[in-house]
Amino acid sequence: MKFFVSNPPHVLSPVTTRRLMLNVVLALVPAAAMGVYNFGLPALLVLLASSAAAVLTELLWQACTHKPLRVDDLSALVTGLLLGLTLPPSAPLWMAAAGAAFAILVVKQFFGGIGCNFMNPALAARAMLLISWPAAMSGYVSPGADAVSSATPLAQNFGWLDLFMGKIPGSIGEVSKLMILAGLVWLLATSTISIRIPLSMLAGACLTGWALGANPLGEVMSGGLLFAAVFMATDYVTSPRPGPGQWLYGLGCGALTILMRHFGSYPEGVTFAILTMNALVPLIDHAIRPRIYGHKRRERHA
Amino acid sequence: MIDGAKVLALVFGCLLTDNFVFSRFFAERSALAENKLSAAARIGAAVAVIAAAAAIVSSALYFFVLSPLKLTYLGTVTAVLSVAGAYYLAERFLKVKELLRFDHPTALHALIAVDSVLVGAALLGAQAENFLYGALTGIFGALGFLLAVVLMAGVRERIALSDVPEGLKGLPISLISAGLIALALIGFSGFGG
Amino acid sequence: MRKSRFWGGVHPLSGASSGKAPTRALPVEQFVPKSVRIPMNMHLGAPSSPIVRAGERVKIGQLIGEAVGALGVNVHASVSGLVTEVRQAKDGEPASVAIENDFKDEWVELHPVGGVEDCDPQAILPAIQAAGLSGMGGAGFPTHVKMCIPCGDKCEMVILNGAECETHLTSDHRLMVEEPGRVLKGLVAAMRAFSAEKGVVAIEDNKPDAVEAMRGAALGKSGVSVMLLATRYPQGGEKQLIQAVAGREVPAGKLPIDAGVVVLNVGTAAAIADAVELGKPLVERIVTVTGRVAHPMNLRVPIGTSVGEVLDYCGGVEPNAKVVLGGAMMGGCAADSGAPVTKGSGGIVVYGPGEAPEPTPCIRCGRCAQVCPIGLVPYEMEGYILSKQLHAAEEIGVMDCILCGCCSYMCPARRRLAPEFHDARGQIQAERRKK
Amino acid sequence: MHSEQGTASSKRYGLIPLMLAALPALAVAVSGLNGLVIGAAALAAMALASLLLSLVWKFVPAWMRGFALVLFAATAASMAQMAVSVALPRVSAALGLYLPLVAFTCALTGLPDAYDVDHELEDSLVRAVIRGAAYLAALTAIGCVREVLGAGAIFGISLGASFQPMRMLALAPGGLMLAGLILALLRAIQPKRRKEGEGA
Repeated sequence: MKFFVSNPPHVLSPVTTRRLMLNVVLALVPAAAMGVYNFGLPALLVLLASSAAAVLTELLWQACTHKPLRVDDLSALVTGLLLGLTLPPSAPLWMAAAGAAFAILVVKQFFGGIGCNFMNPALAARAMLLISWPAAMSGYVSPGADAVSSATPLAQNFGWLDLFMGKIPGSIGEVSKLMILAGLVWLLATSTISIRIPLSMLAGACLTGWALGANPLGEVMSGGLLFAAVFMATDYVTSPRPGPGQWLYGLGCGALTILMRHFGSYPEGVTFAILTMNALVPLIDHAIRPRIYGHKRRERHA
Repeated sequence: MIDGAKVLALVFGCLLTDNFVFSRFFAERSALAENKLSAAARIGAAVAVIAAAAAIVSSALYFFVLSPLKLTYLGTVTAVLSVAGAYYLAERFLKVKELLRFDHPTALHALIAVDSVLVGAALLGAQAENFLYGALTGIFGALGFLLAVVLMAGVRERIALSDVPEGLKGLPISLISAGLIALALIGFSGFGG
Repeated sequence: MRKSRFWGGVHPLSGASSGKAPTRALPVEQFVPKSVRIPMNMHLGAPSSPIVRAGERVKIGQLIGEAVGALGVNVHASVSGLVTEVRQAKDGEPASVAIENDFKDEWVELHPVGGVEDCDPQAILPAIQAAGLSGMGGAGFPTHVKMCIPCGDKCEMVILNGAECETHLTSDHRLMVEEPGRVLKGLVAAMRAFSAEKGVVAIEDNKPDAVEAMRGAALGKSGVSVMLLATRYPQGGEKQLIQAVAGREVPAGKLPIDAGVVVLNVGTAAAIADAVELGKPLVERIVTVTGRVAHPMNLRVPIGTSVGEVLDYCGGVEPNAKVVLGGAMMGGCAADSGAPVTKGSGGIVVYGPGEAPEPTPCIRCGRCAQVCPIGLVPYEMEGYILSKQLHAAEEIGVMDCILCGCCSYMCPARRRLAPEFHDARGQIQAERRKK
Repeated sequence: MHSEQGTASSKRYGLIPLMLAALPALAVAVSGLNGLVIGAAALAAMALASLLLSLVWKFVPAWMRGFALVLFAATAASMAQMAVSVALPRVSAALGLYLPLVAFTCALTGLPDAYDVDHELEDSLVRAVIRGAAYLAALTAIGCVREVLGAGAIFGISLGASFQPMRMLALAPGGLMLAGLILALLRAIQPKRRKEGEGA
């Protein structure tokens, strides 16, 4: 009797790419829900526009280039959702959609699709929107009160409770620190990400803030830093491989964020800081390699 | 005469925001060409040395010879001559020939045709306020160029393993990568004043 | 006692459904086959050359294949009866000797060396060589070669590998529970052969009964201890075991003896005891039959018995089933029911038919690098291999890969990493040989 | 690697190598006018350099030829720059050093190589003008695209306040990305030449 033959291993871990992406989507749900609760319908529409545009762009590209359709891995949805959550609730819908299309097309698919991009698509799209339409990207609305626009959500002081519940002006998903932390807990509990990058990024921001004489905790709690540390910097594709490289990367992200906030001409530096570190990831991976069993460190480098 | 904040702005500008490659588009071809990090660093360093030397020489000629003699309209020709001079000096004393792997008799021609960073740096050196700033621009511009070459080589190593669409392979995707890096570096605008 | 660690590792089928549950408490039964076909290539190194002819009568333990070359191993008849066929190697099929069992259970005359405690230590190694022992953990490294220590090296510690980290398998477990004395005799013999001072029986902490049995047997034996290890695959990999037990690493490209350690499988140890005390060659082994069969069992099976015959005894399998010789992580598939039980097969695990899921693009999540017990970065190695840069893959360590399959198991994109590395290693070795 | 490419690119006369040589132009080709002026300067410099070359080539000793090429290109670029600074001082100031730089690199890349020059002198002027014109058109087009999409205007005339331009296209990142896309497009148009631009 002939038997069925295949390569070992004959068991596989139940965690698939789709499962990981689903974990991220689930982790984003609290922050998104809080954003919609705080800012109302406009916020929901922005989220829908960016998510739908991301998914559609991916679908269209894969169909047009005759590649296997992989929208079901949910990675485009994650990108769209992440982008939407970093936009102000007052952002025009066409802008959210254009950003998502840019993220998927230029930053991700041009490089070969999932796993090939060297820069975080959602963040690159946000940076693109920031420099393309600065006015629309910085019109922050306070929740509840009608259309009190403030230029920078960093400058003001808010009560801790407001900060945690997201009762402050800011981007849809970045305002409620509590919900972001809930997402972090979920990601850690499902071991979707490790604590290395978020922790080192917050540490880098605290240390730099302290060195510059600012209130370290205030630095961490303001703007999009916490959201980016949990959801953006931890993107698998654009962060270094697990190990000491991730600590270095996180510290760099945090430090650069604070430096850009204090010395740069854009009010919030976290976007550009992580993008800059993304560009450095290949070099970090080059410099820091794990030691191979039975080899002395550095032995292999020719 | 020397303003600390201005020098700082110049350093940051040359290294990051006004990078020769990412925002001045001086040296796209060599910066985007090398796949191997080590080779990129080697070639980039050789070109950077020549560029810095050319900028210093050109700046010196401009401020100490052309300006006093009211011959500033010869700036471009002088800059090109400075590059030639810097190249021959570097070739003689630093053995850049081996670094660049040139074996062609018209190496200078080829080098300039490929790397406008050399002429660009030389022109920029002559455009500054005075010799010192010109020289600093040359040096930090060259360092920024080196940084760009190394960054791009790292990114290209990854792209080489990626499934880039056929039409975008090679230079187009490198240019788009450079554009994305330039996007990231915009965050540094405003540094140093 | 310390639960030592190695790098990385995974927990395949962990918890109650570890795959070991159905057979872990089942005593070993003797299996008697109608016929056997004994392959000549059950070990690493050149295949043995058959020295019997068709029509000849053989007894159990009679030499039928002679060792060839430095890494050769003797092969003995596992049943008594008539040799029906001596097949030469062709078309990738190994040379083999088929014997019809006459059920008389006749043994050849055996020549014991003496008790393991008091025999001449110099005589232990020749006895092992004559008995045709090769590693029973799967790799099939000739035991006498492993125990032949080059001048200048000193073996400080003999480790008995009772980790049995592979999924489903319980053969080593049952051996330790049922015959701890025999296992320990093998350890003592090995220690005497090396004049090693320390002997450690290393067992994963999911086998408390085996630990207890081995501790009981080790009572009063000087230099012998039993060590508990964390339950994690590939705890029983030679390199990982040495790291966990002795706290040292085997230098790259070297053998364990270069780290002053020799690792023997518990099954091999039992066979050593038989070879020394009884003069018995290796003719049978314990096999766990489990998975999708009606009656999972632990069987003592003569070498060369066909998988089909064993499976029929256990209740048969559905058509087009997948039959794995060994555990789920590293075991190879049997092509058909004629595949023989070899000296290295500790288990026959049956799966339903089913294609492996289609690989999707790598997302660089780094899970493979996190679980790699060697500290490699599998996704990068695969990237280089797929873009035909074998040299680059070699530079970052593809030759150090132990093919444990942790990376493939973990990969959320379902990439076939370990098979890729297996092929790449083959290509690189072929290239090296050319040079 | 560089030397091969340098000689190779001057042997081929497609638009792609020329476009590569003049990539710096993209840094300032953010408006139709800028593109037009810098393209015209490049055209003039290329024609002038070819003319100079064909006039005096026979009198240049062989060992000086490589150097002479560079010198001719620089001279031509200087003259183009001076002409622009007299005619359009404001645009000239906006273009800064890019004007001489682009004119110089274009002139140099357009010149035939020191070795095969003897066979190609006759038609080098014609070729320089044709290629320069194509280049002028391309830069003007790119400048217009970037001005319309990036600044919401065309040749300085605003397209109305309701149009929200994508400012990135007028900045360096947009320029680089646009350059990449245009290269890919050019390749698609001339599929047979696909391999040529690949070297870089």
